[in-house]
Amino acid sequence: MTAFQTGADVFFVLMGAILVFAMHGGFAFLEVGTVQHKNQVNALVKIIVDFAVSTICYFFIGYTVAYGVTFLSNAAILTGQVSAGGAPFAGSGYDLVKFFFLATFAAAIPAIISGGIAERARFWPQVAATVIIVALVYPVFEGMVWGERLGYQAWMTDVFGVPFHDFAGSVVVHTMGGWLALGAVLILGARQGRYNASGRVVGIPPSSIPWLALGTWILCIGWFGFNVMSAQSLSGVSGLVAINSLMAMVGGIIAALITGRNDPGFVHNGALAGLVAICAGSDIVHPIGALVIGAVAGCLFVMMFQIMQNRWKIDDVLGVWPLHGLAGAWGGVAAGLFGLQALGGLGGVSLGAQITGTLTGIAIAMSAGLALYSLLKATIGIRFSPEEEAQGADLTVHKIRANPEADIIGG
Amino acid sequence: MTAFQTGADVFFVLMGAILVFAMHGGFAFLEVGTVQHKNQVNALVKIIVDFAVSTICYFFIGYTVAYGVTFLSNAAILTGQVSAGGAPFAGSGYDLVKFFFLATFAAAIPAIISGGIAERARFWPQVAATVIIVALVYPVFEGMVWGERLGYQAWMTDVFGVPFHDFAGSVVVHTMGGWLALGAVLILGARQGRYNASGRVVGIPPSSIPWLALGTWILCIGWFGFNVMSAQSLSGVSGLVAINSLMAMVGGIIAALITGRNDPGFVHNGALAGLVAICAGSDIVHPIGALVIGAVAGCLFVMMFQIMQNRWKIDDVLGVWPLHGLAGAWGGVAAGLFGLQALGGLGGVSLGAQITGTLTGIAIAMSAGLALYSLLKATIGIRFSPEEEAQGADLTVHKIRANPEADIIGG
Amino acid sequence: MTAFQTGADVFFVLMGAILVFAMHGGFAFLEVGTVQHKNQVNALVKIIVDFAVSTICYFFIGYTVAYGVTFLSNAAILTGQVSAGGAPFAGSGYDLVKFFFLATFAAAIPAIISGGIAERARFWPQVAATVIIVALVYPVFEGMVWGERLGYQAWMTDVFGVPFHDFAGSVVVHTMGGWLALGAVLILGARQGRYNASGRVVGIPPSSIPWLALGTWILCIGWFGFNVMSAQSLSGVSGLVAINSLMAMVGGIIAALITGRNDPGFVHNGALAGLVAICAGSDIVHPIGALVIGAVAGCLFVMMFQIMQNRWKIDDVLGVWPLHGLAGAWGGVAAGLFGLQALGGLGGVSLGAQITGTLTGIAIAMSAGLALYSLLKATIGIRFSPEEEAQGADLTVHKIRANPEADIIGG
Amino acid sequence: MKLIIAIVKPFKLDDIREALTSLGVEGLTVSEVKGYGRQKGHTEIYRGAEYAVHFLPKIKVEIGVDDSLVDRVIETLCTVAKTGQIGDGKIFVVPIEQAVRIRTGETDAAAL
Amino acid sequence: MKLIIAIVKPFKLDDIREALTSLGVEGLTVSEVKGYGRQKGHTEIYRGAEYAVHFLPKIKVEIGVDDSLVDRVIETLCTVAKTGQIGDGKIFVVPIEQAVRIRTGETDAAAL
Amino acid sequence: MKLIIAIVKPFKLDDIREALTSLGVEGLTVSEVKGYGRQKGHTEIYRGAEYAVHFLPKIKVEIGVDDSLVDRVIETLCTVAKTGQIGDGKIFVVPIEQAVRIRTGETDAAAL
Ligand SMILES: Nc1ncnc2c1ncn2[C@@H]1O[C@H](COP(=O)(O)OP(=O)(O)O)[C@@H](O)[C@H]1O
Ligand SMILES: Nc1ncnc2c1ncn2[C@@H]1O[C@H](COP(=O)(O)OP(=O)(O)O)[C@@H](O)[C@H]1O
Ligand SMILES: Nc1ncnc2c1ncn2[C@@H]1O[C@H](COP(=O)(O)OP(=O)(O)O)[C@@H](O)[C@H]1O
Repeated sequence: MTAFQTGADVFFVLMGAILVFAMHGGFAFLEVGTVQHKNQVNALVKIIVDFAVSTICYFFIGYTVAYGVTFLSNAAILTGQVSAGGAPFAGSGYDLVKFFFLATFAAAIPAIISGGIAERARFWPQVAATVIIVALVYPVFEGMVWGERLGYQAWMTDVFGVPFHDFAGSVVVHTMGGWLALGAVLILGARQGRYNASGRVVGIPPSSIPWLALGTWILCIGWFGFNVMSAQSLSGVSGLVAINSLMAMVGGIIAALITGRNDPGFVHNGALAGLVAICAGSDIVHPIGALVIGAVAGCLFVMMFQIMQNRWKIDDVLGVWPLHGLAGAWGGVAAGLFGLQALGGLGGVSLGAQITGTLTGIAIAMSAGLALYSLLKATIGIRFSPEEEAQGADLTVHKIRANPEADIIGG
Repeated sequence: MTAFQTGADVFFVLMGAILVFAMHGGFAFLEVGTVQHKNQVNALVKIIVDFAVSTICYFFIGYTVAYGVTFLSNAAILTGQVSAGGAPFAGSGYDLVKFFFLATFAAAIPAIISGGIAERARFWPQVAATVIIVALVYPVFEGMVWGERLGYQAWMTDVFGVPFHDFAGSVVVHTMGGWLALGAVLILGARQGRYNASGRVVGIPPSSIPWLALGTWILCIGWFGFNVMSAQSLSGVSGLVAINSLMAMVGGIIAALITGRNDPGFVHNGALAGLVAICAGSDIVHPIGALVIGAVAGCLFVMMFQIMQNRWKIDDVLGVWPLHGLAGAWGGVAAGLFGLQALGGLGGVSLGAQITGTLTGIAIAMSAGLALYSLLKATIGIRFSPEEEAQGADLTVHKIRANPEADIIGG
Repeated sequence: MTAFQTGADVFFVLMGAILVFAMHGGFAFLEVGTVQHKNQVNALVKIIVDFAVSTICYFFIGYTVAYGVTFLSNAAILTGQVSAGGAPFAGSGYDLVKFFFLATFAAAIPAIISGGIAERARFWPQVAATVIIVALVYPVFEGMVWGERLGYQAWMTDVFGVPFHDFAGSVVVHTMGGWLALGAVLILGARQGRYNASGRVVGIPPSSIPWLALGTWILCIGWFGFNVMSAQSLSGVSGLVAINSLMAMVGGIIAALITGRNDPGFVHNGALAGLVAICAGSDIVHPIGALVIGAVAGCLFVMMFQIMQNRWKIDDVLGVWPLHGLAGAWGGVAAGLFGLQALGGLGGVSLGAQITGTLTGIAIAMSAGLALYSLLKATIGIRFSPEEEAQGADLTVHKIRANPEADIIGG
Repeated sequence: MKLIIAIVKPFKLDDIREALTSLGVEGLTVSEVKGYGRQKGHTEIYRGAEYAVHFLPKIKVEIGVDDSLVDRVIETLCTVAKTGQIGDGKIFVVPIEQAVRIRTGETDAAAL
Repeated sequence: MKLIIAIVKPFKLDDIREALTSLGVEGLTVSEVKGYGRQKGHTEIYRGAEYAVHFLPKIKVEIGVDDSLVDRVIETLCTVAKTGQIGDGKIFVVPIEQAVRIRTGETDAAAL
Repeated sequence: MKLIIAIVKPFKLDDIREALTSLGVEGLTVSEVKGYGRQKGHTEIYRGAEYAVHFLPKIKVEIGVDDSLVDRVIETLCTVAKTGQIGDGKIFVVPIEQAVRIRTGETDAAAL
């Protein structure tokens, strides 16, 4: 390949990485708008710090766990100018931008969890959890599905004839993130005053719909990079992925609008649910299939968020378990259905493999989540004291609130 | 063409589609900041839902009306892997990403209208209007100009020697949207209290300049995709389109700053007016021509918005008629002037054709707007009751306001 | 080169230009969030107008000063369709999009200064300063380093064996902007009430952490275009630039988090400090070198901002001197260190050249800043009257405040 | 002197200010308050969780007036602030023992 | 009639409203205020510059009541608004000379 | 006991708090209010439509004090809050019949 062609691939993957990096800003503002005013600063700092910590852990450990590649050679080798035998790097630093792209995926895991545990989790213990999750937990499963690790896909192919298909991470990223978050949320417990003496849910109103809508828009925009650039090369790119992401997103919006009775939270989350669900099969299903997948994801979110919140009394602040955990799992399975040629898809997929792969993801995430947060709880503690929680994470952790000028009267 | 080359075109058009999709977020926040606080949630929901509804209507009907293409074949055919004879699809799913790109244009029509009718139009009737406009009205004119439909361009070429030139939609998108909106605004009437007993305009102050500025920035950023990616292939791309968009935008800013006397609303709208006006001729005019086109558009907006608001007493909340309707029409005509070689342009354009094409767009849009909204008014009704309007669209339609936490005292 | 290949380069540079253009929105919102509420509108208008004025000055004068190219030929020549002998333009309007890219760099200079002089500088005098800086001051140094002007790089090569290396502008853009701003801030003096009678700093609290965080996110996202697209062609693109930008950014975040004790302002500025510092050597240092460069920049910012504010009593509102001026200078020097092959870099760089080049930039910027603002102060005046400053720039200059609806009681 | 405290519907404020001014009232102080009374609030709902908004936005107008004006101010308020709908609000009259204009040190009637 | 002005901790408002309602109080007006007293504020810090937040958020509840209810209202407030921690707030009782319901023109006890 | 209600310019608040504290006042309650008086508002303009901002931001300070302190508090307020420019504000003194500290149940002077 010419320098021009590798250069073009670098450009392609770079734009994907930038778009998914932008999504982290989206996570930040979605959380800013959904939490109470006294926790807005903490939401912002958590997300940007999680991103930084994740990148470092993934660079030094996680990426090696998933793909067996290390970056401890000099820059000439890393950019493919000089070959170092063993692990040859492509020209134009293609492998480095691919790392950037995949690092933004890895960092999505703590960003997802952050939204579930908001408003009462301590700051540094969550940083510790991020280290372990991004250096080890996530890369193990990532390596199994995308990195030819542990013979997982070979076994899948033996059993089902085809490997487990997760094009852009409905399961590898979202299901993983959502079920890890569920573990964390369960161990952490509900926010103070979330359920009253008689066990009824008490609405803790979000601080700002415009901010959470902004977060959603940024996430939706970046998501097209998340999905389409998962092809990782221009020869492999497919417009089908783009249109399917679009159709699933709008399916999620409409379904959530109707089942959620015009609720702005549901409408915006519905778009995200559709996008979570389409990742896995976006390269193989028909656009109308994508529309259905998204619509089901939207309904699923609206229904299950309410059941979780009102009936099961699980206090998942942003609803990341139904959003990423459930819509992701649905997406993993749906790829095995709507990907079939009989349903207009491109085929090459097995429902059995999809169900098995999805369940594997859930099992790893749920058990890792429960174990890790139990351990942290038992050792360093993961929750604010009641006074700290009442005062808000902003003053407690950051000594400043979101609108400092307004805190001062007569200023 | 190789897979690499089609892949690169897919990538190119995809980035355009993502950028124009992002503009819809821009529409949302421009409206959020301009309306009163009690209507912010509704602005957000309207825009995202309009986008979803538009995509679905355009996918199943509108695109077929405009270009005669349907997507009711299986995925293998759609991505060009298998040929189905009649309507061959290009490789790498190029046609699918092109649909995405053009769908974001189609969805701009209801987004434009939304800003004009804000704060008093009912929600579901407007959804119905969106269906009709995006499935039928817009695609008919789009097909005439861009889709070789109805022999319109052939007739133009017969009469004027060249077809009507609208590179990126000053007329097809913006004029169309702006004049449809004018019809809607006229039928709907002014907001309560907008004009007092003696007929003088009463300032209804915007809720937030930062939010409307954010909307403007997002629109400006995305607009470079709107214009440059209208080339639809890398072999056709032109840096001239980029620099012209830039020059028209800055021309609009400076002109609106001066004629608008530092008013932040005018300055930000001036940027948009410049961009609206340059769409049509961005591929053929000289950068200095673009600067002039943008500056004229900026002045035009400042002047006509005030005349419309204060003298004609038309209550177009965001000013979408002067912004899209007038600046768009000016852009359609200006392409026939500044595109001439005598003025440093690339030529191949006729002033007569430009005027005729622009007037056609205005005529279709204005009559369709008046007819459609009259019909809706006469049948299902399009306006909130006075109590609903006073209470605000947020509580009326969505049962929640933009800053719920702040609504609760002592929380 | 084929039209396809030039087209791809146009696309590549265009995406860079769009990303850096977006950064100007980032500058705007960073300032909106950091200033007091009564100056938010002015922050927004200043940035967008500075961008417009810069573009025009750079188009007609600055670009010619830096590179000897003028755009006063017709469009056919500018797009390379027709050759005009002397100064041949490339096909597909490549040179025009390159202008767009570099104009967004030039416009960053006034955007940087704007943050330092906020809340008390008059509007039109600052526009005048922008004209002079972007038409003359910046392009002279830009031309010396990047445009083969004045024999500067030839002299460098003579003395040090290699030219001064500033890949993406740590020195050319950021050091220049930061030290120009220092001159302006010194001449302008501190905001009223910033230091009390006993000389102690009085905290003037920022209006909104979410808005300043949004500004930071936009800046970070766009920065990948600032750095990677500085290659200006697909054959020259390098994934190393992308990963190094990433590593420097996260290094800055973590360092500022720790040395800044969880302060949200420091954490977000830390990301920017890392990015400022990596520009110069992003194409030659090792990712671990980039991490260190970013971390040092983050610490440097936290430390020096406080010393400047509390000890030296310099009232640089956003901290643009430590951010751009110091982190930029550090980046210029660091490229000469971490770029060495001994430290895993690609080599071809000299510490002596880097120090000399950086000091040249500082000297030009500091003296130009002091001279220009002294002149403006002595002639037209650069500062609001005490009453205007107390009332706020929004009412003074724009006759409207940031949340007009909220200004009206009982509305 | 009396301090007349009126709790009224927000959109009535401008009319009240004008009416009182033409009565000779030279100043007044207003604040945004929330009221609870016979007029009930509403329930908002977000993602399936309800919360009651018990308090409604009202404006509190405080007017220091000379005894001679009290009746006319009350009368005017009753006319101008009245919609006849529940929630129109209340007027309370409280005695003022001293009044001072800070700028001049003037006291009592001269201070108003 | 008296105007009972209570400065209380914000999170007590709902309990107060309910307790007073069950006592027969039919309306009240509240506002967000900031208090200074024995309970001290805190210092915030941003990028190395400190600023003192001297005032704490409190809620002011104003209740116009008939003389007969005054004692019971005070008692109830003292019970419900009390946490025992510094900063619980104060109650001031001020005489009302006239009360009017704007909607009906009713006065005094009937106006409350 | 008296309730001293002062309407002042916002930027004077810190000086007032300090001056009153050094006088022995142990607590006060403030709120953001809007004032109308001799000092006039301004007109804002947005995209060619004007709207009048009639009310100016002021701070209301409420201080419950023992009778013995009243004169000194007023004097201090007049000194500290005065700029000599129009709009400096007013002081109103209203009688307090009872005062209670919620935390302890202490009443009257002990409650302040
Ligand atoms: N006893 C009271 N004390 C203080 N404020 C009251 C009292 N009763 C009513 N209010 C105030 O007056 C407003 C209107 O009272 P409401 O009972 O709803 O209607 P109406 O005044 O028409 O009888 C309330 O929202 C509240 O702010
Ligand atoms: N003399 C006073 N006048 C007016 N308000 C007061 C006075 N003293 C206290 N307050 C209000 O009561 C609140 C609580 O008072 P504080 O002295 O902190 O605690 P406590 O009431 O428990 O003694 C203060 O924040 C202030 O709002
Ligand atoms: N009669 C009044 N009743 C209540 N508040 C008043 C009255 N007159 C003035 N005020 C308040 O005092 C403030 C200052 O009054 P103003 O007439 O502008 O200036 P000055 O106090 O210098 O005469 C007003 O903004 C208003 O809040």
